[in-house]
Amino acid sequence: MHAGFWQGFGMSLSLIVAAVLSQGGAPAQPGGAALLGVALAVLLWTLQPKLRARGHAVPMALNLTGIAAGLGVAAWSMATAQTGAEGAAFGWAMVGIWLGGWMLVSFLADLPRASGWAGRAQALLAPVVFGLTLIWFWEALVRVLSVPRVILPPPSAIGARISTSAPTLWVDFVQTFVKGALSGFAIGVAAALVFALVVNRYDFLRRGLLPVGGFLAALPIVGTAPIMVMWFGFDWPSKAAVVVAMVFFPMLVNTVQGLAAADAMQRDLMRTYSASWGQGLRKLHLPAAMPFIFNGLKISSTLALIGAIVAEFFGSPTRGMGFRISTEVGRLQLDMVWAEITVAALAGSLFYGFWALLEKRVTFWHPSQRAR
Amino acid sequence: DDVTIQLKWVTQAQFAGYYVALENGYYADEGLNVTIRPGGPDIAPPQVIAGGGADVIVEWMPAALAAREAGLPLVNIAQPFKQSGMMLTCLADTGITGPEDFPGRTLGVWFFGNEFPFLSWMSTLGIPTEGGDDGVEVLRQGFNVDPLLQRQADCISTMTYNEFWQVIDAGIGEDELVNFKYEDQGVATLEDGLYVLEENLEDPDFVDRMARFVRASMRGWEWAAENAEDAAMIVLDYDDTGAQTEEHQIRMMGEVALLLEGSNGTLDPEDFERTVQTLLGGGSDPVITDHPGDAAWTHAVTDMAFD
Amino acid sequence: MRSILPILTVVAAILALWYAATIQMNRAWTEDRAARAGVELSFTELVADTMSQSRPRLPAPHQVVVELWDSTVVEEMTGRRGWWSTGTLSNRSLIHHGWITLSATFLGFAIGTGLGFVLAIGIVHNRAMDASVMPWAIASQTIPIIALAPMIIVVLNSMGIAGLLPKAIIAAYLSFFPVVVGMVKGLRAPDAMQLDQMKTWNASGWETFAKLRLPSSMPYLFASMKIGIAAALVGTIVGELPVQQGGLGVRLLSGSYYGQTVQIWSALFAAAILAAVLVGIISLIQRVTLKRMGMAQ
Amino acid sequence: MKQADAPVIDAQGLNLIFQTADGPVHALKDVDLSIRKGEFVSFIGPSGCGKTTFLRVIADLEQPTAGTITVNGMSPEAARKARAYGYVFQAAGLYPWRTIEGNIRLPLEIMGFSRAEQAERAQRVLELVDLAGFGRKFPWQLSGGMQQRASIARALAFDADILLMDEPFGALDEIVRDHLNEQLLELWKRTEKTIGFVTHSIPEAVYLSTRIVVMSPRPGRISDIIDSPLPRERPLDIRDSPEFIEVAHRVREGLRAGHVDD
Amino acid sequence: MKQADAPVIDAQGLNLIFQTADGPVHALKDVDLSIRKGEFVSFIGPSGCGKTTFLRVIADLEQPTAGTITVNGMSPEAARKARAYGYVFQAAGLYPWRTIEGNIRLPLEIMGFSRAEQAERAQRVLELVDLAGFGRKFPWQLSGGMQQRASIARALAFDADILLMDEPFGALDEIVRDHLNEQLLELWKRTEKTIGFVTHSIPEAVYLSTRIVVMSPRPGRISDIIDSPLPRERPLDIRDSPEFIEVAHRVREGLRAGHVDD
Ligand SMILES: Nc1ncnc2c1ncn2[C@@H]1O[C@H](COP(=O)(O)OP(=O)(O)OP(=O)(O)O)[C@@H](O)[C@H]1O
Ligand SMILES: Nc1ncnc2c1ncn2[C@@H]1O[C@H](COP(=O)(O)OP(=O)(O)OP(=O)(O)O)[C@@H](O)[C@H]1O
Ligand SMILES: Cc1ncc(C[n+]2csc(CCO)c2C)c(N)n1
Ligand SMILES: [Mg+2]
Ligand SMILES: [Mg+2]
Repeated sequence: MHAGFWQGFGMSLSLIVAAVLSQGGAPAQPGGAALLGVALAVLLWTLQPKLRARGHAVPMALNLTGIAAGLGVAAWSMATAQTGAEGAAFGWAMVGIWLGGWMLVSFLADLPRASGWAGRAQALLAPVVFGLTLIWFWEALVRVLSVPRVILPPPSAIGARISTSAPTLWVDFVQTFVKGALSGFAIGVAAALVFALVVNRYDFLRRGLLPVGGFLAALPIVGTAPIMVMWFGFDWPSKAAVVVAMVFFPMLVNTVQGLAAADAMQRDLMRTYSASWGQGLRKLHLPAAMPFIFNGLKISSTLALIGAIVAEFFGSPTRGMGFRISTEVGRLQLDMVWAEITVAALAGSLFYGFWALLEKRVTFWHPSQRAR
Repeated sequence: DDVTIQLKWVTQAQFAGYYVALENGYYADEGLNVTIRPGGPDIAPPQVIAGGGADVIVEWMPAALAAREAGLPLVNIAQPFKQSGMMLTCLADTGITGPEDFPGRTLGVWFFGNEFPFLSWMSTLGIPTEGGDDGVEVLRQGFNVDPLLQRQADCISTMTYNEFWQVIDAGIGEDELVNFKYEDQGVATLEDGLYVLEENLEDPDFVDRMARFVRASMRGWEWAAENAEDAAMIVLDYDDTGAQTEEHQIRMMGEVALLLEGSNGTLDPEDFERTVQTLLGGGSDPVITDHPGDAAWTHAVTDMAFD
Repeated sequence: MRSILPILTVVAAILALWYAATIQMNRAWTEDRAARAGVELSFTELVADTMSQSRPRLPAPHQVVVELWDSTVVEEMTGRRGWWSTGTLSNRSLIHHGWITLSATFLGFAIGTGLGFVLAIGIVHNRAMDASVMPWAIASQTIPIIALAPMIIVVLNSMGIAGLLPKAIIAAYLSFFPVVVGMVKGLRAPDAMQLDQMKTWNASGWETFAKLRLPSSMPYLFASMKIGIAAALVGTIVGELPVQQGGLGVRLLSGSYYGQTVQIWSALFAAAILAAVLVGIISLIQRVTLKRMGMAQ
Repeated sequence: MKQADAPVIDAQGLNLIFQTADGPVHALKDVDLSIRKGEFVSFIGPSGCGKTTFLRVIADLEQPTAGTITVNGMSPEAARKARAYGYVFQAAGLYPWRTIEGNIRLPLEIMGFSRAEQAERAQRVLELVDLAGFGRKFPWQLSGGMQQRASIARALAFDADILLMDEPFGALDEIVRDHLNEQLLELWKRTEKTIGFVTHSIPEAVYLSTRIVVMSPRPGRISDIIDSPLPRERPLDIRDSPEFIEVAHRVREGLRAGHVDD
Repeated sequence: MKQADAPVIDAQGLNLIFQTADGPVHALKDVDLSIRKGEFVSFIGPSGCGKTTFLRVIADLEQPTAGTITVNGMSPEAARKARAYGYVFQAAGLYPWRTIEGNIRLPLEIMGFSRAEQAERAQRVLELVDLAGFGRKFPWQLSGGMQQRASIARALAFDADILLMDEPFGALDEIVRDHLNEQLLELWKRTEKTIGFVTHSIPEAVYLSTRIVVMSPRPGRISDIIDSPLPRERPLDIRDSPEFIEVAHRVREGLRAGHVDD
């Protein structure tokens, strides 16, 4: 089966059903005939191998028109009453749009990868389309099912809130991410690295500390957060402390594992040169540990922000992302809550992405980086 | 008939009336099958009722009115608590003797919709809450009284029936504390009322159900006020967390009984008006911007219940 | 024996540090109270007091151990609502709460692992999913679920879903991710040669999956399940905070609510022990399975 | 079409170009070769000359970009689906989670043989490669040479007429290798299979083959095809015979001519 | 002690027993061997006979459980600290995060050579192994053969008197191998290094060595030591000479005698 076959097939069928149903509504859907045409074209294309042009332009264009047609039906059914045929038409249009989005993603995934920056942008395209489909679904469902805004606001309201409350969001971001998460991350990571070196140097320590460390790492941090607030006060230091506690062990375990990653032959080589401990570390063990260290950094980068936010639930000054989230839930300003969550997810993903990119540069030599 | 009530906080004597009514069969007498949902940190009762998770909720009036402004039309149908139990409790050795000493201090405040009384008070006093020399530094107080014990705050919010006693239990004498009751400061707002969604009140069956519910609940409250110890034991039996202690709950019941005095469950429109005025009062950033009008409460339920 | 000595040494060192810290962190309170009472404390009195406070900043290790013992065995044997007198577990005992947490953890872990498994299969077999899902899976882990937990619970409650399931869903949310990552790696572990081999036998996609990809992914599966179950435990505890219907999360919170530091610490340790036991169970299953499969060399 | 001496494998003007990040790699260029039933053809040539690629094209693991190839008169794809060949990869590639016998049964399971038949065939090929009694062991419990024999047994189990072997003995020491060479010859004589065999070792190629295909790299071409004058019956010390040395010499010359130092 | 023809490597009654989970493995048993300066000694024997272990004992990577061994008259440890030898492992073992040149500089950095000296030496050995121009590439960008040559260059860069090589050419094809064999001989003649060389290939051992040590396994013993009558000057086609074939035959016999089929 070629890319997008089933999705295209399904999309055209659902659109046809939607088109037919939309003709039954009180004010009949004006573009019904056009819609039917588009759906039939997609169907023909999927079923008729001869019509499948070699390139991607034709199917892509059909695909996009199909999605647009689906959006049209959905918008129309949303605008008119949600009864009988319109409701069903809406449902089928949703299915059509979902399949259309999926079809688009499979096209994009199948496209030959360009090189350099264009390729990197291209790699983002598929997830973006996927995300847009999800967001559209969210918007449409919240509206159609008239979900109360105090339970789940539509993405459009969240977007509006982000633009109107940017200054507050920024203040919270600085408080939680820059002060709490980043400082905690830096301290925790640095401490873990130093500790790992010590542990690695003394086998006795390694055998004793790693199991105990594993046990301590299992302490759920939600429990440590109130303790940290008690110890380090309300402002960001206690958040940083929670973050330190959260990132320390993943980082330590990964680094220790990484420092043991050099294989026997690579170590023996160092021995034949009668290299000192420091030389071995700098020239062999650290570089060999890099893939593991970055693994730890990536895990820690998502934990850091979460930790800082959670810690704010247990006491905070009157700013910060966690403070805002919990306060605004109480005030039923759910759009603000989701605005903060959006910022958090964005910041977290970018922070993660930063380490992933750096990893690519530093461990360019590792097979997992060379594979793609 | 089924009724689900969402409490504002965890199972404790603050809500004894409902548990007593359930345990003693008052609800059953009214032909009601009542489910009590305890609350907890970060459970917003208005959200629960909006999602259809409850028929009626226990909520503070400031939060309920704020929810109204946020587009969730809550209506007060009954008001068992006549008085406010809220205080600001300060350590005496900080030298605070009156509200005029607040500027420059650090105060602990509950948020999550519970900050409105405090903010109103401060704006009545004209004290900014953004810190600075002439303002107060506000801490988002967590679940407990540690900020005071650890001297991270000069004053913290307490309830007469709960946190205050925790401070005492921690070994600080009453003479070492200075308390500012919101009642005494003239900024009291109504606490622990029963609220339902406006649209439901159009349904006579619902009103009838609520009337029976309120009647039974008030029976429960009366019994609880008279039998504090037994009521506390009933609460303990319903506590799934196993965290509450006998001593604490009995004491809490005693204090709560004081707040009930003067109310048969019917909302006094004057109390409502006072609360609204407090919330509207002063400052650049009032809690509610418009007078909610009389749509925010109704006597329909209590009238039916107590006739 | 050889492996136990270093552990004991480290534990002893930690205990010593802990006791020292106990004195240091709790002395302010002791001295403060002594000053207010106007008495002069000797050093031994000071030390003794720092280790026996009822709401210490840092409880001494033995206080935690005693509390663990009291809130398990003692509570069940002598408590008013204990197992000995009522035949059911006491709601004040960590056994009762640990069990509540454990069952939600298991359920959430099962859901999360199942979901992670299905997603991983999709990602490995479908290019469209491969290209689009992974970044969102990563993003999903950067949103603070802990902040969302109360809302999720409220929403699920309003849909009539209460009890174990809401907590389990939060647990699943946290535990599916490690499983996806590990399983994608594992299902892609067969090298090109092994896949070609399957092709030379004209094996179907299903056979390739069942006879090659799945078995090769086993070591990865177990490694990620260990992370996943620990995450599920954290998720359950987080989910328990707002629900207040028992569980270790509630013990943590009520300990915190009433300033019972000793109770917080004992609940924390109970959770850590639970996590260690759960991970241990998976290790055991791993060892048995891999041995059966002949992969434990 | 499928008469007695019709070629089993027939490649005409075969070309294969890999598109890589560094530009196209011409792995096979104008390869013409036809192999008749019962032949033992070795492919020898410097690293990267396309030996593996050619074997993979026969096995339908790689698609030629130009030219035609038939296997048993069919397209490689049809031949693969008809399970016309067994393929032995360079590394043994046994599944560590299956016993030796389990590994040998694997293709049989996939091809839907009955359980009894599986057991019977597994037993037979295990004996064939001198591994009777090792069926219950796991691969890592066996030496490299034994693993390689198991992998050959696996390819033999379903009794395809064609056997494609890509440097099967590359990793073994000389003595073990000699031994396996003898056994392979023995098997080939008995079963009259058609064998395509890739190797780096000149003596091995000469010792085993009826025909030796010498290839040269970049682009991968056939630079020489040498028919062996050696009889089918080949004791190990045939390798000291003048004919042997003569053929080996010719192969070496051919190799050297085509060799471009990488 | 350290006079001209005192042995460079001298092992007496060497024993090495590995304690493993399955019980002790007697990897070396009563090994007596002394190697004089400028000798080229090959070690050949079936897999697992202890060739690698013996080389590792010389290099102080393994401690004998009994017997004595001296290197340059010192203990192996002292010799290692004095950087008396270069060691080439069976796999190239280049560090993937360093360029080829960076890999070659590695021992020089550790031994404290100046930057200029490092560059100069790296250049020289790169030319020696025909890799000039590839210094800036990363290991994975090179073929296996080129990597192996780089690893040899690395061992040569600091110009130790002793060169220990563990199957350095095992993974290469015959032509490349021939070529490297010639170059190694060339280097040895020029620099008069003492070389210990492990191989699986009889022709290679015979072609390269002044002495061939044949080992037999379990417990690993020296079963034969063959002095080569071949001259130091050895064109490739010396391999067709009767002396060569005679020595090769003797080695093969020695091997076969000691070989236990695994
Ligand atoms: N999948 C592929 N993509 C791109 N290039 C390839 C691919 N497979 C092989 N090549 C290239 O095609 C050429 C021929 O490769 P092939 O593996 O057939 O060589 P070979 O003769 O088997 O070599 P060796 O003796 O090293 O196994 C080489 O240059 C190789 O780099
Ligand atoms: N570190 C070790 N621990 C236990 N046993 C070992 C160890 N190293 C080697 N042996 C065993 O010692 C014996 C000799 O091993 P060695 O590596 O020296 O053999 P070899 O002659 O180099 O073999 P090959 O040709 O396969 O490289 C083998 O039986 C091997 O299994
Ligand atoms: C996190 C958090 N802290 C305090 C309160 C406030 N609160 C609500 S009811 C009540 C009375 C019981 O003491 C109190 C103190 C809250 N809702 N959430
Ligand atoms: Mg090949
Ligand atoms: Mg070896």
